[in-house]
Amino acid sequence: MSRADTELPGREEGLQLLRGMQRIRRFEDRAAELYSAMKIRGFLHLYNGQEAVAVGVLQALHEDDAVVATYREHGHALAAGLPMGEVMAELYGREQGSSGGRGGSMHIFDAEHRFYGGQAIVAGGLPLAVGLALADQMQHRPRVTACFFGEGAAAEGEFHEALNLAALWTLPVLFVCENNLYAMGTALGRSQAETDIHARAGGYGIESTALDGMDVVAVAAAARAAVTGIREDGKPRFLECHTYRFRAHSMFDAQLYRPREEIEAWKKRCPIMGLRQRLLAAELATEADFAALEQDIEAEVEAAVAFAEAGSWEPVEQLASHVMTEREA
Amino acid sequence: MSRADTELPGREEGLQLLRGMQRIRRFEDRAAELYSAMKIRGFLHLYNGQEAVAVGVLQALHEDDAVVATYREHGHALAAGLPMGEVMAELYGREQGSSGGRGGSMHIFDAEHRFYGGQAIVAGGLPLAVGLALADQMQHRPRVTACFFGEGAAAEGEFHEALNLAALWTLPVLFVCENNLYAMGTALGRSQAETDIHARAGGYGIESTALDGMDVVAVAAAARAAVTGIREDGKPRFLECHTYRFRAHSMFDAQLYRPREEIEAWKKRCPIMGLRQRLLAAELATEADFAALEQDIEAEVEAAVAFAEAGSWEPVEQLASHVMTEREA
Amino acid sequence: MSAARTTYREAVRAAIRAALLDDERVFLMGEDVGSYGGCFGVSKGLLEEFGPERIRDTPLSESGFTGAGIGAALGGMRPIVEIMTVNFSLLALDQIVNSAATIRHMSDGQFSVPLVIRMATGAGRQLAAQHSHSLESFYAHVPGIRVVAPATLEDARGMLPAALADPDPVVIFEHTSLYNLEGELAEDAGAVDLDRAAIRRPGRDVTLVTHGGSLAKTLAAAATLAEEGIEAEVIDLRSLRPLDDATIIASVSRTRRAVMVDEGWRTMSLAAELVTRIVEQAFYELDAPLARVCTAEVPIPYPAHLEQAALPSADKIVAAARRLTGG
Amino acid sequence: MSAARTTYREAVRAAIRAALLDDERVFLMGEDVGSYGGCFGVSKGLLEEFGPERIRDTPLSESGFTGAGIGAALGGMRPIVEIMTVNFSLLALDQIVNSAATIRHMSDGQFSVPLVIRMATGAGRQLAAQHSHSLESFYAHVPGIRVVAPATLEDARGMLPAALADPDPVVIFEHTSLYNLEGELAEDAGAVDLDRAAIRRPGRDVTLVTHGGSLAKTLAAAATLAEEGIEAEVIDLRSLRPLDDATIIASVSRTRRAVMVDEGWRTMSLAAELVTRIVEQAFYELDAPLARVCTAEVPIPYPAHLEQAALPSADKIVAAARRLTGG
Ligand SMILES: Cc1ncc(C[n+]2csc(CCOP(=O)(O)OP(=O)(O)O)c2C)c(N)n1
Ligand SMILES: Cc1ncc(C[n+]2csc(CCOP(=O)(O)OP(=O)(O)O)c2C)c(N)n1
Ligand SMILES: [Mg+2]
Ligand SMILES: [Mg+2]
Repeated sequence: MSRADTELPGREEGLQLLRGMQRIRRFEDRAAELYSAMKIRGFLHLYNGQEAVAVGVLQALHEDDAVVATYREHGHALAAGLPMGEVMAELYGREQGSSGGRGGSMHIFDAEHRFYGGQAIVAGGLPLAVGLALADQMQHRPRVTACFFGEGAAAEGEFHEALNLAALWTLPVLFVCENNLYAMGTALGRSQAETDIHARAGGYGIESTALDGMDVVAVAAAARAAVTGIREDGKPRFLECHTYRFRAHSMFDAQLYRPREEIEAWKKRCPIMGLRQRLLAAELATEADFAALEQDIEAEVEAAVAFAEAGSWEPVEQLASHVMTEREA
Repeated sequence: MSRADTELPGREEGLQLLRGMQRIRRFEDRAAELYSAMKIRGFLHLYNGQEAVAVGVLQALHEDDAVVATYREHGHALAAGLPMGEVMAELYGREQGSSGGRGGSMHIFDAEHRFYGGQAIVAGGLPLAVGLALADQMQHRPRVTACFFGEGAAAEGEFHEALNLAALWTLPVLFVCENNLYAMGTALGRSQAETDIHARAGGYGIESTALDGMDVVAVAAAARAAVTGIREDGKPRFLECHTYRFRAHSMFDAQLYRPREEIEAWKKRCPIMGLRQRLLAAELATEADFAALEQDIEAEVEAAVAFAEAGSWEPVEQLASHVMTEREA
Repeated sequence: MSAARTTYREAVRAAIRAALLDDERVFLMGEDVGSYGGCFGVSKGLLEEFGPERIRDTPLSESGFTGAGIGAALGGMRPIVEIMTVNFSLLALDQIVNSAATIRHMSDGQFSVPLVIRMATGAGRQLAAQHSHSLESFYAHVPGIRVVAPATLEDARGMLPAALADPDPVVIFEHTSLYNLEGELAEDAGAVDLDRAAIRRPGRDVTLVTHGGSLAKTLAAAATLAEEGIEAEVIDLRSLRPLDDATIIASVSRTRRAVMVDEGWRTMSLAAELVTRIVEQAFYELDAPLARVCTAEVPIPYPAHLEQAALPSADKIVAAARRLTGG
Repeated sequence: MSAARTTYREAVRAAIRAALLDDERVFLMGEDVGSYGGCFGVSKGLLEEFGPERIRDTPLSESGFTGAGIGAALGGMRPIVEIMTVNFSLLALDQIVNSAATIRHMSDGQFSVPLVIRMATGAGRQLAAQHSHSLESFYAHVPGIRVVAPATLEDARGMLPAALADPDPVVIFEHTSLYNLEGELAEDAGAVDLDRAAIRRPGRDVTLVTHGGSLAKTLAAAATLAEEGIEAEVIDLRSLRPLDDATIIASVSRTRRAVMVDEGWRTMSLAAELVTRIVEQAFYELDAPLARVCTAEVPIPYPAHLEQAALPSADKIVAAARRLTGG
């Protein structure tokens, strides 16, 4: 699907999508700096380049729908509506973080937003999503569970088991494969016999679509159609979003596994730049709009950093709390 | 494919195929009696009804090809050429058994025949077969590894992982799915979203064929074609054989999960009766031939039982031997 | 209250049935729990009574459906996941260790996983190397889950409702040798506590600590020892995680000697943990070294004589207790 | 012979490289061992030198490629399977426990599985609950496999060739904290024995038993104790299965006190097995209870202060040793 095929939304929605992506981009640029400043530790997997997927998909969900994501989930968390300050505080490991600081970058959880992680075992989240959808089905709740994962995950046995269960039991799961062409340093062609992943989904009888994951408008449209379909017939849907991460797998990696030109070529397809250009061309927005939006976001990000900085450390005495539910004596 | 489509082989080969199936049938009928007589213990999974698959496929292999089978592997062991006495002794648990009596019915191994079990974890044998084929490929040996499993196994993650690896690395594996419609008591339609299992294989880019697994001539032809293909291009092949087990999953089960009429209908398609009728109709063999063959087999089976009966028990002192390779002091 | 003759199998079934009747969030899912009636016949008849939604046959995909159980628990259901046997549970171990056991802690208590996993365990039926494991120690090693092992009819009936009432994941191990156990069970039998070990036989000379399928062997050993004048106290752990240190330590402090009986392989066994806790907490009370009777460190062989040689037995327990008591 | 400055990472790489040069049946396979150079940089450069057949990147499918390694070993190759970390190895555990560990025994010695599995283990890098396990005890529980843990440059270089020469499956645990360890290594360093524990520091007052990533902490603790006049003997187990009882028992029989240091969770830990063996074999030599310093029984939290509070440390070892020595 080429970009021209997707119909540009109106000004408001266009700016809304732009804001969603820009928030993630700016948040993560700042997170990368803070990592270098050693404010953030552990693994930090950036979403840079893939923002259109989280933003496009999650705008299609309702408030009581659920999300299961991976270790590369800052974008999903922000797009799902988690407060930015709490997400940043989580990256810092502060008590005020989304998971009380215990999970860090890879394990963002938020009950209020039905955000079920932050699952860092590749493909491990797919069965959870199936189960969440099963619970909705059995409790007759017309909800959708969106489950994000990379193309690398599609080689794992759990991918197969989860897709089979979702199709067999007619469960309302929206599977979203973010095909960024690499699993760490392993190129798709060296990990999958069939590189057309959405065709795999078809093999389970799941309706699936492949689309340009750099085009937020296309993603939004496809996600809306998929979610509408799920709400109508309760059946799972599968989206394969072709995308690319502009940065390393985790904070540092020499990226010897891919040519610099490839990265540069994909950067030209930046989802944020792309949408800006289209909004300008369609005269739906001006540079001044963008500047205002950026200023807003800048302020939000700095407030998030300040919130994280001001956060507290969980007392060591609480180390063992929440291992099991505290019971009355 | 209807039976009429498969060209009947000549008298000699026809009788050979019949003998192969009849040996298995008679061996297992006897094993069932011996189970009731408590000579055989543990689990005993009979192959009754599926004989055409093992016999048809294994006649296509060469001596140095390898076989990986499941817990329902008496048929494969016999068709692969393991001495019947040793197989029976294994069921008894005698030292003279194929695996020295240690494995019993579910774990028949034979190095001479490159028979790698008797793997009793469902789908667990598929990755082993992939590895055996990888070893052949890396050592430039033009061999094939045949891997048998049930349709139930196709839901396991390892099925997916193994098929992907075999296709991705172009490995000489012949995957043989014995689709007998049930995994214990679970009917295919309640375990697989896509019940056309050979189509799954296609999803990995593996050439696959579905065929009548009750027709040994059809199986033999398909296996020969597949094995020839593998030897030519080194690529894996996949056969889905539609078949049926006439008896319970293991020795006893009430079989409440399937209607008696279904069993009876399938029994009418008995691969042994079917071949006999065709050989008679084509005047390639006579009732007298069959009687002679049965007498032969009867003698072979009784000799196998006598061999097993005469076998010895491994001394308890050897319990820990072969846990690890014995090393020189 | 009156009691009725029943079996362990029926007691487990009664527990599942009562839970299904009590709470519509409860459902049973696993391989062949439905039309087959459960591979050990535990769920026979439940499909007819509760239908395929709540007695849910799954495809062969241990990781997938265990993970789905975790997800369903997160989504407000109270799933009972049946993994046929511990042997196949290795395929689901990632989901149990990395998801079920961690989500509550790493989400800072926002989510909990009220999931019950039942599985059969143990050897003794000549099922050979891949079907005879006792891997309770793997599960009991992992913080974030509870592990219990009903060894009696009361516990077969009562541990399941207690586990379902627990907000955290609970793994229940049912030893295959127990399903045919017969006895009396009170008609109003219901939930039992999950926390305390039980003294199944009081004694003063030596403590025998065991659980699950080894309880009967241990009681048999105690009876033999009694004939020789050695009065053994038999503790049934009941809960394998957490362990009830208090009951164990109190007993050993009285008897000053103890033998651990555990069908797991010897090295890194549950038995080793028990020995260690006694040493840590009651070293100066001990009159003799502690002993353990475990399974020989071999894959379990098929022939009966070799299998029995590998497993704990009343004789081996008696011999170990005699050695400690100087008999 | 001369020695050269090197790192643990380079020593492992040198070992792999030498094995590839020595024996054409050897190949390395795992996720990102090729173009990425290994997730810890261990195999950097090897793809270029040996090509993609022998430095084989695999899809994300731990069970599949570990099983393929078992099959390749059965087929006459000498595979080195790299599972990125022990955390993901749970997905392959079925293949290791049910296939690799059983095939020799259940085939009555007809087949053996000369497979080497390397995996990184351990916490300490703020990777949180799903990426910080130390599950050595799971593997060391299983008959039919050998388990080793190189803690020094010599062992990083020497255990791999020894493991490849071994006809049975060997699992090698490399603690992530060790990869950057620097030191001198003899230029002709090669295979080492896999059987014996090593005394890394002699002492007479207390024995500290440890392995892998905890060795440095334990040696640091010993140095602190020495300042207080307590001379600790430090044993590096090296082999976790089988355990070298002789070395441990001889040491404890001299020092009469022992502390086990082990990054696994406390309950059902390797440490418990060590305590138990000492009690079984040297009870009457002991002057004090035995102690263990393990990881707190929690999923590992992300923040450094909480993570460090959960893990063994030199301070905790010192405190445990002091308690035993009445300090
Ligand atoms: C089961 C498992 N194996 C390996 C890893 C290590 N690992 C983390 S991310 C990753 C690559 C995943 O690639 P993909 O699914 O394409 O997602 P992406 O990182 O591209 O978003 C790997 C191998 C893991 N976390 N879990
Ligand atoms: C991983 C695993 N799960 C469950 C079982 C128990 N089990 C043994 S055979 C079987 C059914 C397998 O069905 P299928 O693959 O169709 O083979 P069939 O028995 O029909 O030949 C089951 C569930 C097992 N052995 N391994
Ligand atoms: Mg990717
Ligand atoms: Mg079947």
